[in-house]
Amino acid sequence: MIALSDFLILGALLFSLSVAGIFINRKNIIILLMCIELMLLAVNLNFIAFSHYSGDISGQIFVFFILTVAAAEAAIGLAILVVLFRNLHTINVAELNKLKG
Amino acid sequence: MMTFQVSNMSLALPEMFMLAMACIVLMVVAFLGKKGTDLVYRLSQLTLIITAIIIYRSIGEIGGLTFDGTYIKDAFSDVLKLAICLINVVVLLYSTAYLKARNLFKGEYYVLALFSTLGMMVMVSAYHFLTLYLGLELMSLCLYAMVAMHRDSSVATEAAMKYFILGAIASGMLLYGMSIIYGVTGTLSIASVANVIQAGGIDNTVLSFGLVFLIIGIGFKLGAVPFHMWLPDVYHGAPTAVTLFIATAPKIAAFAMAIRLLVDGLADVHQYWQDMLIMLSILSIILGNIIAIAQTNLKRMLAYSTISHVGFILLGILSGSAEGYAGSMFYALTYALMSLGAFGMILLMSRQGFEAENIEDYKGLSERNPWYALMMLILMFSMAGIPPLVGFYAKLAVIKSIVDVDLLSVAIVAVLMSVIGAYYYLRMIKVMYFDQPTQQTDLQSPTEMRVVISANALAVLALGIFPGSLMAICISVFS
Amino acid sequence: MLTNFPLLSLVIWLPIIGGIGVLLNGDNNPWARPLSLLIAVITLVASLGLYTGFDTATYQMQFVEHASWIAAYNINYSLGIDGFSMPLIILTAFSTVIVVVAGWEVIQHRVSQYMAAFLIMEGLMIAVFSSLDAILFYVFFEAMLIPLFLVIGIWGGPNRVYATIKFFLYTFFGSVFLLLALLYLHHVTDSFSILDYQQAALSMQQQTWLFLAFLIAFAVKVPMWPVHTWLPDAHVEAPTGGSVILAAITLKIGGYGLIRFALPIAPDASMALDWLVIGLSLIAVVYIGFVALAQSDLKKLIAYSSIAHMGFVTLGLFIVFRIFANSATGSGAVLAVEGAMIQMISHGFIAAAMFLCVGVLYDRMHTREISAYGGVINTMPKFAGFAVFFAMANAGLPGTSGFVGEFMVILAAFQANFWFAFLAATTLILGAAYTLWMIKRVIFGEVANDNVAQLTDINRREFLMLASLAAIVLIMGLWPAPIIDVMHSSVEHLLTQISQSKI
Amino acid sequence: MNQTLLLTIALAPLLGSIIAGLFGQQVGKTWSHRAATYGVGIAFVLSVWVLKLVAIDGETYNQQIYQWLQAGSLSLEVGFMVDALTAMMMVVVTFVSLMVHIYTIGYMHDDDGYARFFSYISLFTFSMLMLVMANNFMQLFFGWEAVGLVSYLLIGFWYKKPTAIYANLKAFLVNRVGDFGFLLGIAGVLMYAGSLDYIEVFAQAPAMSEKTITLFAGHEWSVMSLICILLFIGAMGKSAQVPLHVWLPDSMEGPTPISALIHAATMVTAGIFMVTRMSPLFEFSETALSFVLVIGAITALFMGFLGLIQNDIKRVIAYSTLSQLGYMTVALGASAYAAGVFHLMTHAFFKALLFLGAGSVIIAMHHQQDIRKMGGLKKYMPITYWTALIGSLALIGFPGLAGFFSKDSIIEAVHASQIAGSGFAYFAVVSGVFITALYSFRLFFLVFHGKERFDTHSGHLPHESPAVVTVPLILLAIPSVISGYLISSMVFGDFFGNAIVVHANHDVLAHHAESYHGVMGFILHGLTALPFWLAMAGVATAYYLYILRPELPGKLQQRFNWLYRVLDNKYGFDDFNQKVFAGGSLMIGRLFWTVGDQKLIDGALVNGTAKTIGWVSKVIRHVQSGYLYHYAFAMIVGLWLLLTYFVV
Repeated sequence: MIALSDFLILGALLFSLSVAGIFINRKNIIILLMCIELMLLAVNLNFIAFSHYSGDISGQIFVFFILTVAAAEAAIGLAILVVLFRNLHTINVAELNKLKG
Repeated sequence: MMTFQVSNMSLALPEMFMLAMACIVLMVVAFLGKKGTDLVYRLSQLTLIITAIIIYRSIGEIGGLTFDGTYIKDAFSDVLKLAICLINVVVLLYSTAYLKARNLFKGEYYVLALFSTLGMMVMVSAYHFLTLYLGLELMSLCLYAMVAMHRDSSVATEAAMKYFILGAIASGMLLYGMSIIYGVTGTLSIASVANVIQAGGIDNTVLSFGLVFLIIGIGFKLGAVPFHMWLPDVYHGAPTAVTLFIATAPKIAAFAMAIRLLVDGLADVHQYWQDMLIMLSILSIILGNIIAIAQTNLKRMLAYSTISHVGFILLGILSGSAEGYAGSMFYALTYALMSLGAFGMILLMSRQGFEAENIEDYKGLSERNPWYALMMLILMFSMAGIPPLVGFYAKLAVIKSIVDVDLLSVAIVAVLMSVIGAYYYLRMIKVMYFDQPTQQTDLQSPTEMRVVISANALAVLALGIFPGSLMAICISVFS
Repeated sequence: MLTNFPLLSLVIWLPIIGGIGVLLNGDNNPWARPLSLLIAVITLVASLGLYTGFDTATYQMQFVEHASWIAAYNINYSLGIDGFSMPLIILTAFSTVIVVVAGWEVIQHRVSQYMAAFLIMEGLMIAVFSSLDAILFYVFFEAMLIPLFLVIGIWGGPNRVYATIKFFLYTFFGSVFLLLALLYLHHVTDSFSILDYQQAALSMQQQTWLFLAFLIAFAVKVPMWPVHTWLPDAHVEAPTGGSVILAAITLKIGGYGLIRFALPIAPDASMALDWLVIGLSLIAVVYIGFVALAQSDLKKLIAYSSIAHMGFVTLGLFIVFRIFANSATGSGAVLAVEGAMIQMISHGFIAAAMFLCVGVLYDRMHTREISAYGGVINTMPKFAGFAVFFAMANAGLPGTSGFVGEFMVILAAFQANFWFAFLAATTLILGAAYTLWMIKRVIFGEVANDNVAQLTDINRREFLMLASLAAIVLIMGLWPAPIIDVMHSSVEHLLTQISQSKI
Repeated sequence: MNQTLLLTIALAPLLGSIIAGLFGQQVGKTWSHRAATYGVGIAFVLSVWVLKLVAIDGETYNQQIYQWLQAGSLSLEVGFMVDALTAMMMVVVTFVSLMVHIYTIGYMHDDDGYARFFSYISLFTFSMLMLVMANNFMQLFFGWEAVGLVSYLLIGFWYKKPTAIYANLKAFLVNRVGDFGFLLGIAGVLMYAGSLDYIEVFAQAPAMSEKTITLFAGHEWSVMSLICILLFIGAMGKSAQVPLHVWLPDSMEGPTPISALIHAATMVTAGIFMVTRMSPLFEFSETALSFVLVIGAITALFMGFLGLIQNDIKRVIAYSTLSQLGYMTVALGASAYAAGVFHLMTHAFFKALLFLGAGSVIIAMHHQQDIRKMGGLKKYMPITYWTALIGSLALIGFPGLAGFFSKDSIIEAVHASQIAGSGFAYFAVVSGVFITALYSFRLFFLVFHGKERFDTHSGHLPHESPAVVTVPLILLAIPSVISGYLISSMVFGDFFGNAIVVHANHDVLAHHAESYHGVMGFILHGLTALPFWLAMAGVATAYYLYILRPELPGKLQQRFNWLYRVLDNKYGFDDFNQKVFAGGSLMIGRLFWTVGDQKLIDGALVNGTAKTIGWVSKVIRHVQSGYLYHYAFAMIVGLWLLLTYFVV
């Protein structure tokens, strides 16, 4: 029998992983997008776990919405990415520093 | 035997109208394409105005929850929605000339603006984590797109990318927080969260753990230190018309979100989030004011000043008193009004191939156009919090609220920083009034914009002389 | 007179609205000058109504007006004057007339803006003196900075930007503490009425913090050493009118604030910390006296002498506790406070006159360097007469108003402590030294250079304004009683207020 | 005697001054001097009438005219008090002033500032009258400062002369040093007597004499001594007592009539008058009295020495004035107030006479003031010669002339006095007689006798001055001779009544009066006394040195060069003041300004803060590095902070 805490720990791990990915990665924006997806998935895991163990369905419904929104988010993210590449001819995070100070 | 029970749609009438109109406008854009833009512009304005009227007429009508308690209409939501709509009317009006001059005058801008506005309204009325999240995302996604709208500008796209990534992280964290609180309280409805907490018997550690993530989400949307990093770059990089849009109404929406989550939902653990907010607000006030001094770009300077103003808004919230919330609301509204004027002034001064976004560009403005210099003067002094301009009463209200809860040390830091902050507003005035003009070109903006921006600045003055009514409204909302 | 007539509101809003009117007239409008003069004069006449209608028998606020302003916070538009504020209001109205006349020909650049700034400032300053609501007071107190900031910055000298920003931030720095204090008092009394504040019972600790806040706020305005350094810069860079208003009114708001807030609201703290204020005041008299001696710039010299003279105001206000302690004669404390008040008013006239004199010279020679002058008397005998007269007044010669305040304060100071009087009295020597040495170098002697040789004596306008000031200074010196009589009851009341502990 | 009368006396000169001063151009020269002279004339006539009322009818007057201000229970008023002392002063002041007015008509005839000059001297007369007629300290101080002002204006009358405007600034500042003490004294009086009205204060005097004050921890001072010394410091300023005498010689930069009126006859004696007026207070403090005595003695002797080596005709007389003021002060110190005031009066006459005479000589010499370039003027200007002779004899105290009576009574008084320092004082005043005679007649012989050392090849020879100049000389010569005979009433009689209070234990005059048997007796006694022979010796020496052996002085100067230089540097007072006080305070001022204001407060505090904030801002703006992962990192840090601090 898997305890709620196991799910939560897994969720926490995924979440930390994604966060770590975001600021450790200095190369590629695509990876950032992935990390964001990962983060959302971690959240989803939490929701499902909670809703399952508390027997309340609304958490799982929330997850569906999150997935949908995540899709839209990814779409916009990639769109921006394309524009970015058109302008800078790179998707290297480290070169994304015109705006500063 | 199943019984259908239709929830009360009328309470969400403004949103519905807005949604319908947004779709129509979208169609127009889709079918008429470029040549329909003027129509789109008119339609959008019409939409916003009619929505505003609907909201206005619904004020005072009995409100309440609907859609299975996920959605609320109360005085708070009415006032803020009304403000959002009216502000966006002005925003669109200011932006148009600018967009035309840069051949950004496309339907997308208005469609996105409408949907984003819808998102804000949903946020304001959300009484459930889900609705809140949806409203937030609807608003944010539109904003990301708007920032990136100037496709050929590399800074704009860079800004968009930063905004998007960080925004996504923020909403991720917000969601994480929501999930935790859901786990603790077993409900997603703000009302029942409040009830559960009031009932007690829940694990406060985990609750405050989730609370931290909520705070981050709120802090990010408001732009509080250390979650402000996106703000200067986005304000700076985005086309000024978009900056104007981002800098005004969304702040009100974010404020609404903060109130919904912290006050409506988590009021009983006030002592937990108070300290967090104190940290955020103090950092914001200090950092915002100090870094703003070093700026030479007006948009960036205003971005940092925004950060410090956010700090003040948080002061009112963290006081935890109804008066404090009213103060913050007053602050948020008047701040939106002021930055509306300030960024509007940048749009007014900009023209074909020239962005009036460097402070030097305003040299000797009082010689070139004394009237608009005076308007800018009013706005700047108001932002600095000098009476008899509305900015002062905003600061007065929030500082009063924290003095009343005996947070004197916080108050002292706040006022001292506002002295430092006064410096860069004064420098702006110095540039306009005490320096000699370097360039000699008259304004090219359309008349209606000049009229409205004057009205805007004069409103700041008028509200400064008679702030009573607006303050009364804010107080009444929370009593 | 009809008591329900809102005379105070009239003298406040007439110049403000009039000023806006002048402003909207547009620049270089030929009517700007006469219109402004008209407004200023009407205001002055109206303000005299405050004197004639004033009841000297009571310490209660008079000409009271009350209207709700920000109901949500119970902030009211409540006005009223007593023996402290009334003379200062008339002083304000008078100085504004002088300023308008002084700027008549000199200001050729953005005339209506200039006049408007001063008219608006007049209204605001009068409002400061007559506000009975803390927030109302603060609003006007702060709002006043805006026109002054612009006046110095736009019509000022070469280094005007530094000076005006320094002035603004300095005073703003002080006043935020005032705001905190006022809000805290509201927290305690749940009212914004200054009179309620004065009734509030406060612990020693509360009083101490409040007192320090008030002290910072008003010490900057007075200005007291060591927060005085904005004044010389502001004076030097400001146009003549700006200097006149600065010296004549703005500084007085500091003293007035101490009388209205610090002393009655925190009497015990005032008593406990009077050594601080007395010390700073004596430093102001002696230290600044020496500093003034070393100045080579006319305006800087007069600015420093202003600081020294204002030292007598703060000294007079805060020796009363020691006098009570010694209580050699009951009249000592009254003497001190009234001396301080008289000193404020008289300094308003004398410093204004001195700055006008410098202005007269500056308009002709466009330099304020003492070394650039010499033997002015040869070419400007009339002017020299006035200059020497006002210099004597500045040096506190009996028969001029400058003497009265210093005399009273020194007499009182002796009753507090011999050494206070001793140090204060050094102004007899120092004041005479820097003023008359300046006169010697500027006015007397052979014609120093061709520029001086080409000077033309004062015209009718300048003669008029200097003569009117001279007359007032002389009358006040020979017969101060009428001015002092109006403040007796208020002073007595203040003394009873501060002599009973709040703890 | 009523208010109108006294007001007329005071205001008539003021009116004249205003007419001459403000409307000088309009009314023209003639009417300017007429207005002024009539004003003073009226004042003089009425003063004589007042004197008659006081002296013969024994009236006195003391009433307020108007209330200057009211502070609490304290009421400061402007009012007049007239008793014998006042009346005498009024007559002296108005008489000398009138003489000077008339004299001026001639002396200043072709000066640009003619009307201005008359306005000033009338204003002076007004101020002086306010001073002597005052019935309270406030008004006394008003007159005190007002005469100071006029003195300032008149010394700098020729405002183009650098020396003149230097001298008037110096005079004003040195007087201010005196007033500094004076004002503190007044403050003390108010504190301990609770009033500034003479009568009330004097009534309080016995009570005050009990009180003590602590100035330095552990040192109790007698309040009365403190107050009296403070008041006397004021007198030292006005009456040019060492070390505050330095302004008087320089004040000779002013026109000669001024030197006669202000810096010899009247203003400089204000201090003497004030102390006499305060005799009810001074009598209670022997400390103060001996302080007065010693200061006076020093002045009397050492200022006399300086007179010996001066070559400027006016400066010689100036130093003689200093020395004579010393005599008066000594008298005060010895509680012989009557004698002091008596000397004040006689001195006023003959010293004014001498100055006006000098002025007459200066006119004749075309404003040449160096006595080495004069000589033998006797035959050119007889009237001036004889009047000057009378003046000089009176000054050295030749029996029968005014100076004799006053000076002898002082010397006798000091001789009789018992208080500390009287021994030195006696030595000083006696040897002073010889010095006085020596410099007076050195001057006299050098100017009027011997061979003519002035250059005649400028054409016209010197000639007697016009009547407007000589008439005052004659009119002044008369009292210089006869006024001495008032001694029996003024010094040994009860002329002053209770205007002067002397305590029995040091009433030297009373003790002296026992041996007094009328004027003739006094003269005869004088002829046998030491001072007379010393005076004669002085005259003889002068005659020997400057008529018989004119080359000797030069030789002596060689021989006693060091002494000569000491005297020539006036004991170094001027250099000391110039370097230490003037230079020092300027240096302190610069120091405070540059270091205190500019470096510390402005530099470090104000601009320092601004700079620091600007610097911080420039530095921490780089936190906004522009790198996404830094931004994300910042959020993580925020998250971490919140988690660590706030998760309970």
